[in-house]
Amino acid sequence: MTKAKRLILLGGIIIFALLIILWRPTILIYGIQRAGLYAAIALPMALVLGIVHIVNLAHGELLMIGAYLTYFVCSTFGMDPLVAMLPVSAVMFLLGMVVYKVTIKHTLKAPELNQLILTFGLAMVFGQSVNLIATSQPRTLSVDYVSTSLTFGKLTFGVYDFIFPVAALIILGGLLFFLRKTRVGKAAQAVGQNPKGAEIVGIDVDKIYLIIFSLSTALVGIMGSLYLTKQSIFPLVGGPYTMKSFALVAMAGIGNLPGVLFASLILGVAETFLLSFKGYGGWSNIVFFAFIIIVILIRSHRGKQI
Amino acid sequence: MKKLVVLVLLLALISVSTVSVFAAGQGETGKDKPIKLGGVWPLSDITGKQGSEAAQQAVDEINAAGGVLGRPLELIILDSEFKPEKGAAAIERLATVENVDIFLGGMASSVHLGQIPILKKYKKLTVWTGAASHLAEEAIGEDADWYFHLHPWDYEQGGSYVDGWKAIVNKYSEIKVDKWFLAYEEGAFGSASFEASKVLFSEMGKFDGESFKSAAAGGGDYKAVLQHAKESNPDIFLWAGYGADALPLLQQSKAVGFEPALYVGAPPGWPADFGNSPLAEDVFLYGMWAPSMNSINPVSKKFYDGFVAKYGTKPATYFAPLSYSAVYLIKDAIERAGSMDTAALIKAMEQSEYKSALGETITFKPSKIIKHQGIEGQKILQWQNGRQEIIWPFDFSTASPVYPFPGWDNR
Amino acid sequence: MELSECAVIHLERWINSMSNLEIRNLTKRFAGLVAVNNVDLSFGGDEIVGIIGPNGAGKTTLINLVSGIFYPTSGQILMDGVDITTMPAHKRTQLGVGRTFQLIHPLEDLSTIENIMIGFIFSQGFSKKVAKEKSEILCKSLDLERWNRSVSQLTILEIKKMEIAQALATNPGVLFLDEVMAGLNSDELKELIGLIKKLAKEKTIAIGIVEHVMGVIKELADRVVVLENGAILADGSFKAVMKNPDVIAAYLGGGNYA
Amino acid sequence: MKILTRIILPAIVVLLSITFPLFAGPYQQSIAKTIIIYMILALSWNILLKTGQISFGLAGFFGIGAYASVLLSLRLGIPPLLTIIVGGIITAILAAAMGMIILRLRAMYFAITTLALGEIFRVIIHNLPNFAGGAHGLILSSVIFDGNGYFTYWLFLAGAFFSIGLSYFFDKSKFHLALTTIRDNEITAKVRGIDIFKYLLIVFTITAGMQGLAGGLYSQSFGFVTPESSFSGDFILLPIAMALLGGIYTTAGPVVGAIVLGVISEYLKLYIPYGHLVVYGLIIVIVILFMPNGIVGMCSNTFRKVDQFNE
Repeated sequence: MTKAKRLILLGGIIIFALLIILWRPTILIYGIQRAGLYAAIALPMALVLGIVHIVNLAHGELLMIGAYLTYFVCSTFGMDPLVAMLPVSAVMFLLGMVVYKVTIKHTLKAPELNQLILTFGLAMVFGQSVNLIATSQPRTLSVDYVSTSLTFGKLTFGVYDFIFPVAALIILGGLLFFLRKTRVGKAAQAVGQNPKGAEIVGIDVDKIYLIIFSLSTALVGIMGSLYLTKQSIFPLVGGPYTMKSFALVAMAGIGNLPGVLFASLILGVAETFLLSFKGYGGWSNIVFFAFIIIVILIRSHRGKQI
Repeated sequence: MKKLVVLVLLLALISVSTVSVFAAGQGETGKDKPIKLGGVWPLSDITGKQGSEAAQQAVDEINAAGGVLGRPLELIILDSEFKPEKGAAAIERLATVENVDIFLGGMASSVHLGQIPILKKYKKLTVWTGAASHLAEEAIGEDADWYFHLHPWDYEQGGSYVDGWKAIVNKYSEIKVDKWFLAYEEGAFGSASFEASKVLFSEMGKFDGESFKSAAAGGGDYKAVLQHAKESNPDIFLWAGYGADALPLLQQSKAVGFEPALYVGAPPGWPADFGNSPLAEDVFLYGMWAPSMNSINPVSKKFYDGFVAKYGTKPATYFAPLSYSAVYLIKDAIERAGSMDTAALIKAMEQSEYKSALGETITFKPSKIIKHQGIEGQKILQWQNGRQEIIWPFDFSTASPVYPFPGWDNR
Repeated sequence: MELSECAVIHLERWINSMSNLEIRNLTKRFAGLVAVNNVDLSFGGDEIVGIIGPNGAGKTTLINLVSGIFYPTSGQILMDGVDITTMPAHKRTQLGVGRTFQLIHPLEDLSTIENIMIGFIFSQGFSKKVAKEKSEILCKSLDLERWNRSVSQLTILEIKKMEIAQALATNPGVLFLDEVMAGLNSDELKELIGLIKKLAKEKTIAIGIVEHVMGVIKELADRVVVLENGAILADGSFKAVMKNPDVIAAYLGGGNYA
Repeated sequence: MKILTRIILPAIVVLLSITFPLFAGPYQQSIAKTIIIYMILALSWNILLKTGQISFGLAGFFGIGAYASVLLSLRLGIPPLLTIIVGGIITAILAAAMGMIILRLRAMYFAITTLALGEIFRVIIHNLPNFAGGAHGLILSSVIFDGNGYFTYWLFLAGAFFSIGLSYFFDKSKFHLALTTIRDNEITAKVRGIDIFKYLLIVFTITAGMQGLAGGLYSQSFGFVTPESSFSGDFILLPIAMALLGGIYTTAGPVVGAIVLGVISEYLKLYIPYGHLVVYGLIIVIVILFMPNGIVGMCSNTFRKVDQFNE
């Protein structure tokens, strides 16, 4: 996308946003909160897809595991989930290492499909194992601060959910810094662009893959903790987020992390926009996927004539 | 060469899968030959898990007491995996491989829809604890006299709510239910409750509603719906969703400052230790059973203690006592019939009068289409001090309602 | 078996083929840079044209434009008088535009013979059976005897031959060979040069050959076209072109030629 | 040898599968039917994969076929057998229309787009309460052949043979060369005269038709459709797993994969009622790790080695 176009698009969006604020401010508020959740969960997948080049169908299940770990830590030690987040992310990092070393590592040579179905199998194992241990009964941490709200005149809205856009921004910022400023990060990018080349210039590709996959697992784990504060969890809670994230990453384009944020914002606001019309909620599910198709088609059209 | 291998493999597999027919299903014969019950549940789900466990518990109790007609009961449990084709295959297996005499179990209407054609094929005595969809009733049809349905149909549940609230309003004059708002999950379960309620509740006052995406389906953001609910400012706010929606709904209601005088939830089950949340206090709910029933109903107590003793966990869904009751219904019927002849069994079942763990004394009456409908409605309960107390029907009531729903800040 | 013999067998469709390719002020711009700049070029019959120039001179881009991998920004391409400028690649092939690729990429999942058959089947519409026969004959004519082996077992020379055969199987009137000689040792080079000569004369195919190895151009080309920065710098006999001061400058400037 | 593998063994298999109901009970038949449904999906997906395109649209087309067939018999009273076929055709036509637009996409962009389209179909059906039964779905007054096990089984078997035949055709005809060339290198395909878009469109349409057909078989034999079960995600990844575990790019692969996984899943749950899905997942993981080329791939490899040894 050229700079000019980008500016035009941005301007259009800002105007649209202003109009909405005037008409129904909640759309923008809730839209941004929703987008934050989407983006924060999708970013780690984008990272893995962009550098390790695998579509991790167990992404949502990792989210779920992170959430359950947090739940058990909190319910046994009476810890606050936002604190428990740290030990959990450490454990998730290790889990990521194990998963990579034991399974994914060995399918990287094989065609991408094997990795797809491998992670599908892993998703099944994770989900069903947790189901055996914890049953399908939803688990809930009731944390009082999640319903803190602000009131402007007639308008009252929850503020806690802004933790998701904040988290998304932190994760994005952190990742960009990591990829652009640190040695490992630069190496990782090199690997992402051209594994063979990276190998030739002496980068330990396998190690990079290990780090990146574990890192993204840890990040998903953190999101699991955050998710738990807002939602009840059950063994299949992650599933939908795998597909949502995959869709968002596809919409943004592989390897385009900021794009994920942008895509989430569009979808989040679009959904809440439709939801704000009473009785059209049912159709908001279409918005998500219709947008993705349109964006992908437009991009492919631009990228035509190889 | 390649082909050869493949084909050999193919042959091997087919033969393996067929051998099993003759392998399985040859039980012992004679007088102590067990009476076989076949149960199908989605075992990966808490409802199916505890439902099947409760049924097993009942079977064990009965066998410990000497069985039925001097014969022990045997329960064969199969997983439906929430898939119609799997549920159907399970029935086929129970009927032909395990040669069971009676079918029971059940949960999830779509699975049941897949099973009904098979059930119709065998016409064995069938006692079903799940599947509330009116489509299932249509699919069963009026002339299936071998089919006994315990769980109330979706429209019956709606009806029972109307009766319940009418009764409550009559008894407690301060309670007001003129303006309704129903938030329902967009799936079959929620939509059914909405359509059923719409008709019935409109006679009681202004009725409004909107769907949301349940957390169970990847949703969990109810702010839009709650916003609309707040704007329409109802006397009574109901939501029909799943357990996973329970607490987030309350939290987001608080966040958007939505404080209806009556806050009613109708999920099939509640999240673990939901009662501990301060927000849960004084939330009304629909259900068939709650542990509080133990204090007024010995059967319930027996079931509850037995279950906890046997499995080390508390029953968390009414599907457990429901399945438990189903087994006892069958046992009584067999004893009265005095034989395993289906016609006699059906006759005996029709005369059932079983004091169930759910409170009701279960008898079978015709519903809209089918001849044998057991329970005709759900109960209205309220979370009080972390316990589900039964408010209505009054003859089971364990507490009187707390009204109005206290504001979010004074909790 | 002599080439001349089998030529008769599998060239029956080629008898009247004296194809002629005409490129009229063809230009291709990629975001900013001009890869091919207003090129006029026309050749045909059994002529062998050497296309040379420093790296990035636009040789391969030119071939991509003619064979329909890219569409030009402006200009015209005529094959036997038919305007193929905006025609999809597969149609051009059926009209007799053939090419090989600078980087060899055989179809790994197909056998050697199948690699060649696709040309006969999808460009000329032969049945699988006929295509197989024709391919075998073609292989023989190119001394590519091990056509039943899987591609992975072939030598570089064999793969090169296979790709040429694949192109020939599409029955080209004009055939572009993009650096076919790369990576061959001198003997293999000789063999392939001989082969290409034969092809041009006996099958009357106009061949445009892109090459860095000047020796090859000297050997083969009836005519040489020099490209620089996408534009034609010189066009004439090898000797004439090599004397051309611009060309020398370009090469000294452009540096590398093997 | 040739005669044995080419004629006798296949003949035996065909004979066995036709006479299957005579020596196998209704339970085995119903498993066989389920296996066949997944087999058709796996085969169709594998055919498209030969072009290198990974489709996640199986559930979408399956659902459309299912709904089309049910709606045809409910609204127009067309006999079930016919609705299954017409349903398949309708699905194919729809797919062709979509293909015109989306077959320009490649790799994961194509995959996610097909997935999204499937979802969109589901939501649309979901929001058409009057025409398509909305969230509840629709039921038929009776199932095909009034539930006669034999005929239903043979109908499914016919579907299986039809799909295997198609897949075999795509393996043996010149399509095999076209599709493989497209998969290996689209540019080569172009310059060797292959109309890539045409072949993609043909294959996409036909395979979608097969998926619609499977949907029709399913809905007519169980007598109902619901958005959740007819568009279930199970119809996307399980068939893919089956094709992969059997061995992709072959006809035998998906067939074997479907049978193996189908039978395994049934047996597991008899022995591990409360945890069989964990083991099922583990099996998938392990097979992928240790048989990257699938069962058929592995067998043929070992035998190729043996042959070379004998040479």
